[in-house]
Amino acid sequence: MSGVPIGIVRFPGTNCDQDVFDAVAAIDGARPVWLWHKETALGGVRGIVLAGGFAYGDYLRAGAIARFSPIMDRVIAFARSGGPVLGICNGFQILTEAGLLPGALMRNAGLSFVCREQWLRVDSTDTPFTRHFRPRQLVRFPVAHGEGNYVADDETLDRLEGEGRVVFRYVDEAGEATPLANPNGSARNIAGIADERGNVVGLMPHPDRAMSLLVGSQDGREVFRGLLEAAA
Amino acid sequence: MTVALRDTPVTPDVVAAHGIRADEYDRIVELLGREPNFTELGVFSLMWSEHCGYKYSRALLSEFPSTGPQVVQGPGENAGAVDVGHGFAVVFKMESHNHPSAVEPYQGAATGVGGILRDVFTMGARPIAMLDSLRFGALDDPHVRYLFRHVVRGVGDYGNCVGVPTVGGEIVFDDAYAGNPLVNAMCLGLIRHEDLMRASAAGPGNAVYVLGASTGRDGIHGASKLASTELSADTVESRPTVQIGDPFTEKLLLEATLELIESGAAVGVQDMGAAGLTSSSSEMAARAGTGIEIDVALVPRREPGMTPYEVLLSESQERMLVVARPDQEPALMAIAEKWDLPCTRIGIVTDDDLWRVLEDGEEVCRIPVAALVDEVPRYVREVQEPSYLAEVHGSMPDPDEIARIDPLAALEGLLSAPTIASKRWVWEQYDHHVQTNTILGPGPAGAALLSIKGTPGALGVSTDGNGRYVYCDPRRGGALAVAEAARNLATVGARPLGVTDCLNFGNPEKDAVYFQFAEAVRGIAEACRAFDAPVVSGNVSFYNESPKGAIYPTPTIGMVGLLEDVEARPRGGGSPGDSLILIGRDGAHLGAGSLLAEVLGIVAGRAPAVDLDAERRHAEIVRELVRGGVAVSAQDVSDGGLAVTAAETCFGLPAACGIEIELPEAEGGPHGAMFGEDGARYLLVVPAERRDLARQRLDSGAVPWREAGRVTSDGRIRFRDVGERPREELERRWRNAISDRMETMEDER
Amino acid sequence: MTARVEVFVQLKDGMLDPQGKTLEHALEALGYSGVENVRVGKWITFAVEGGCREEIAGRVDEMCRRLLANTVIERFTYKLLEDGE
Amino acid sequence: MTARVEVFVQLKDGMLDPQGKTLEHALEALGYSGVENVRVGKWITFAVEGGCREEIAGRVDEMCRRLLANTVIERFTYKLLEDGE
Ligand SMILES: Nc1ncnc2c1ncn2[C@@H]1O[C@H](COP(=O)(O)OP(=O)(O)O)[C@@H](O)[C@H]1O
Ligand SMILES: [Mg+2]
Repeated sequence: MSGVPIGIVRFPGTNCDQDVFDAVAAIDGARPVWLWHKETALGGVRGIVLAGGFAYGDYLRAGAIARFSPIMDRVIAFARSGGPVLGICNGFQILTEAGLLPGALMRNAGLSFVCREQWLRVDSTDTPFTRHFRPRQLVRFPVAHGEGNYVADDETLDRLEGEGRVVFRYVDEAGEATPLANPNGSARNIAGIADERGNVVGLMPHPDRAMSLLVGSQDGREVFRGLLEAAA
Repeated sequence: MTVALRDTPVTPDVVAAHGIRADEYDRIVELLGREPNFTELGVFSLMWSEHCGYKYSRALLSEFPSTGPQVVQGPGENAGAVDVGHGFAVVFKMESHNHPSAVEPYQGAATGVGGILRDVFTMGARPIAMLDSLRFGALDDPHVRYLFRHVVRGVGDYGNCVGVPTVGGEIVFDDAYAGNPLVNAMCLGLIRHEDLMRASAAGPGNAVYVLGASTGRDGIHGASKLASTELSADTVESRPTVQIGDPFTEKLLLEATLELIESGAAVGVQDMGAAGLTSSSSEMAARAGTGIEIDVALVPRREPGMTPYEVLLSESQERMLVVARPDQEPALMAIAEKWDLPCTRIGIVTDDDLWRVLEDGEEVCRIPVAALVDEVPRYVREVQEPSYLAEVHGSMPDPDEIARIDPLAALEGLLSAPTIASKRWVWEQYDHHVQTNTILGPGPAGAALLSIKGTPGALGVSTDGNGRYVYCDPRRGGALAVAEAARNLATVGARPLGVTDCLNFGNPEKDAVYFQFAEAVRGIAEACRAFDAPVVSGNVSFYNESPKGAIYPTPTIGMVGLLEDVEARPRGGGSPGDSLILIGRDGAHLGAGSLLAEVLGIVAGRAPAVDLDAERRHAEIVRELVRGGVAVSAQDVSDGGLAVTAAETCFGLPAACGIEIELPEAEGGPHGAMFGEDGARYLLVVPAERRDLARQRLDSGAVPWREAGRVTSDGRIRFRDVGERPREELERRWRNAISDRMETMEDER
Repeated sequence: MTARVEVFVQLKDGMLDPQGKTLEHALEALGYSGVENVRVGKWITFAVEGGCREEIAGRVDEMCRRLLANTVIERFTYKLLEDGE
Repeated sequence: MTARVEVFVQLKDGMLDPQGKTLEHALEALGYSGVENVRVGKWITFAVEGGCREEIAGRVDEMCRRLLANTVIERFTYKLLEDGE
């Protein structure tokens, strides 16, 4: 099989691995490759996705244990060298635990798991994953998580906003970031953020579940198309 | 204490305390050719219990149709399977976890989900969906809210963590379940035909392994009726009967099991459910016609000092029994290690037809496999129709009393009754998208619709059952549960393929309960035949009683159907000017229905009559209209009749839309037409431009129908000549009925 | 008086503690050997006002039984500290 | 030596604790007035073997920083008890 190899990390308990695999496979020119958490080499992949799910059952804290899997040292080095890394849901939690993204994801403010269709506003198109969107475009990705309440101190939040690193925000149908549109209590309705260079992005909603009109939205395709281009 | 337990003499008191009748004991002695020891007695009491042995139900269950060209695996294995074309089969089963959930709702529900998942992936199928069918007392009771909140959380947390979407289900709140909630979970898995694995311990000389979690003292009372007095007080005290679920380990077990089946690293796999090691090992041997020998000392334990009795009877979760040839062992061990799961050799398959248990090489049990599995006593009882039925049938309220009910106030009441109201508060806590197959999840339709990746088709699936109907009319009620499931499938364009069931009843030793059971089974069997939907798996849960009495007899039906081409799915939507077409006759039947129960607070009359021929024909035409895109959506008419169905249809339309419904003239008022729950009926949304097409098709189909109304643009729900309400207001009641109660009222354990 | 209360809740002995078990493996994988019998429980702290020490203790005990611990599967202990202690 | 370790993890002061808030309301609804500032944290216990007290303390401290607490949002304390203490 040819195509640009995109690595999908499988931790014990990851459960959106196949969804991400299918999403990557759906993009012409991309080739999904499994990366088992016990591996210590990346096997030449050009981009990496940390998929959603419940690595180690989310026991203790979401992402806390997975962050120490052997492969994570390589992922961290890859990210620091500028390689594109996308963390979706549990993957976002792992990226914050690993210190690749600032802040933390706490238990949802409503204390319940929440699964719903969600409108998002693309607040930064300066990342490889969002460059195909228009600034402030509304997209629909489902959310499904119990610990997605993004927190950081005010200084960090101000910096993220000032540097244009808030990538996605939870909004209503009209594009307004209202409290009602916020599914989990995240600070400033933040749904996804980028690191300083923009090559590492984490978000709670699932672009991998928005790949076909059969399931209600195909807005997620652009995210994976961007990933492929950055990896190529 | 250990020794004392094992050497406890088997006296008549001890036998009785194990729930074994004197004649049954005599039969055991005959089968063994000697008296059983204490451990063996415990094993018999489990295997011959209703839970494992189906001693009261088996004979009746044989009335279910269970064959058909589509059946790939009928009853008898961990789950049934039907063909869905293109080389794939869908494996499915439903199971109850009622009593554990009453004691500890979170863990009870969670481990219920865990158990049914294992039943499916044991067959080699990857679980692709869950549904949950729940019954609770009235939500105004703080303890009921506690149970409800934690059951929902338990179902959600377990399925969410394992990564299987919960795509549908049902919930009823009724005082009949106050002391005994029902928690039934259904799981579906997908498999290629050639990968189907059967749970048999074939090949004498092959080794037997435990894969997964270690064994503790969990749930030792679970499957049997052990009376605690016969065990010393401190053993009972220190013995936790609550099982704790570990969905993370389940996920590892799922992946490891599928991998070892796919790679051919095992001969047979069986999950350890009720009665743990005992039933899994004896059933695997029985299916293969072999014997089996196990040394309990080799079973990894979580706790020190466990007796053979405890190891054999433990219901610790997340464990599998695996049989493998010597040449498969390295591959098996490699897979276990990859997934960080312990895998331990504990015994061997033999050719002597004996179930032998050793402890450190010393024999503890020696029982012919057949005695445990095939010789379970079977009881068929002759019972009379219980007298309460005539009483219920004769106590319909006066027509005047019904005529005095304000129909729109009644509609408001029905829409805000938790049983009828939106279940969003529940299913938002369930991941219903993971695996990206969910075309229609919970909410929009009566059935879920899931794509079958690798084929052009989609699966429709629904769970249904109305205990009040069964209570008032056991036979009709049983048939109606099947009919409603088939209707729900028809609304998404799917044709029934097969059925699983969970039969929740009271104590079958009581005449009335046995009568209800036997009649409901007959009703189900008749309806399944009519729909060509064989029963391929199921579960019986008896003894659902509390000090307040027995629950409503509540069979729940899980039905799976096929939509061959996913492009023919209903697209939803609708706009002003569209027609609302009622298929079936106008309603009149209020007996045993929601208007009486929710508005007047009474249970009276007969359940609606069942016309299976009409059900079949109407379902067929609805499927055709949906698949052809003539109707953009369809709702079956069930709880609360046409009025509730119309309102729910309206809530599915774009925000500004309203509806107008015309009702036939009727003497006693519009109540029958609005709230009647007569069967074989649907309300379809047909775009204006396809109205003539629909008319042509319906007229040639010899099906009663009428244009019952239309979609409007004024945002109101109007019943011509009766009255109207703003849609917004009714929708708010319907949407918030459950969440308001759960968010503003406190629970109490 | 006003007391600071600390409540400790843990699964009963013999009950499987999946979090504890998983954490134990994780600690070992991180190179911390010799760690055993990890249990993950809850630590609930609050301030409570009114009544004497015995009264407060009685109330806290009841609160634990009714709400803070699930006594079907969990056991609890608690500690009272007088303010300023 | 062998030590019994108790680790206490709580959200930092100033971080909103929704679980604590919910418990506080529930306690009040159950009739327990005067309860304030409820915080829900974790209580992790285990046994650990090897080295002297200082070594063990150092190791536990490191375990907390690396894994048991997320110091972006949580603070921790711990206690060592020598076996038999
Ligand atoms: N316990 C539950 N879990 C998941 N979904 C549920 C549950 N209860 C109800 N639902 C969903 O809510 C919707 C409405 O349910 P219900 O009123 O029972 O449907 P119907 O009357 O058409 O059978 C359905 O899509 C159903 O699957
Ligand atoms: Mg309904």
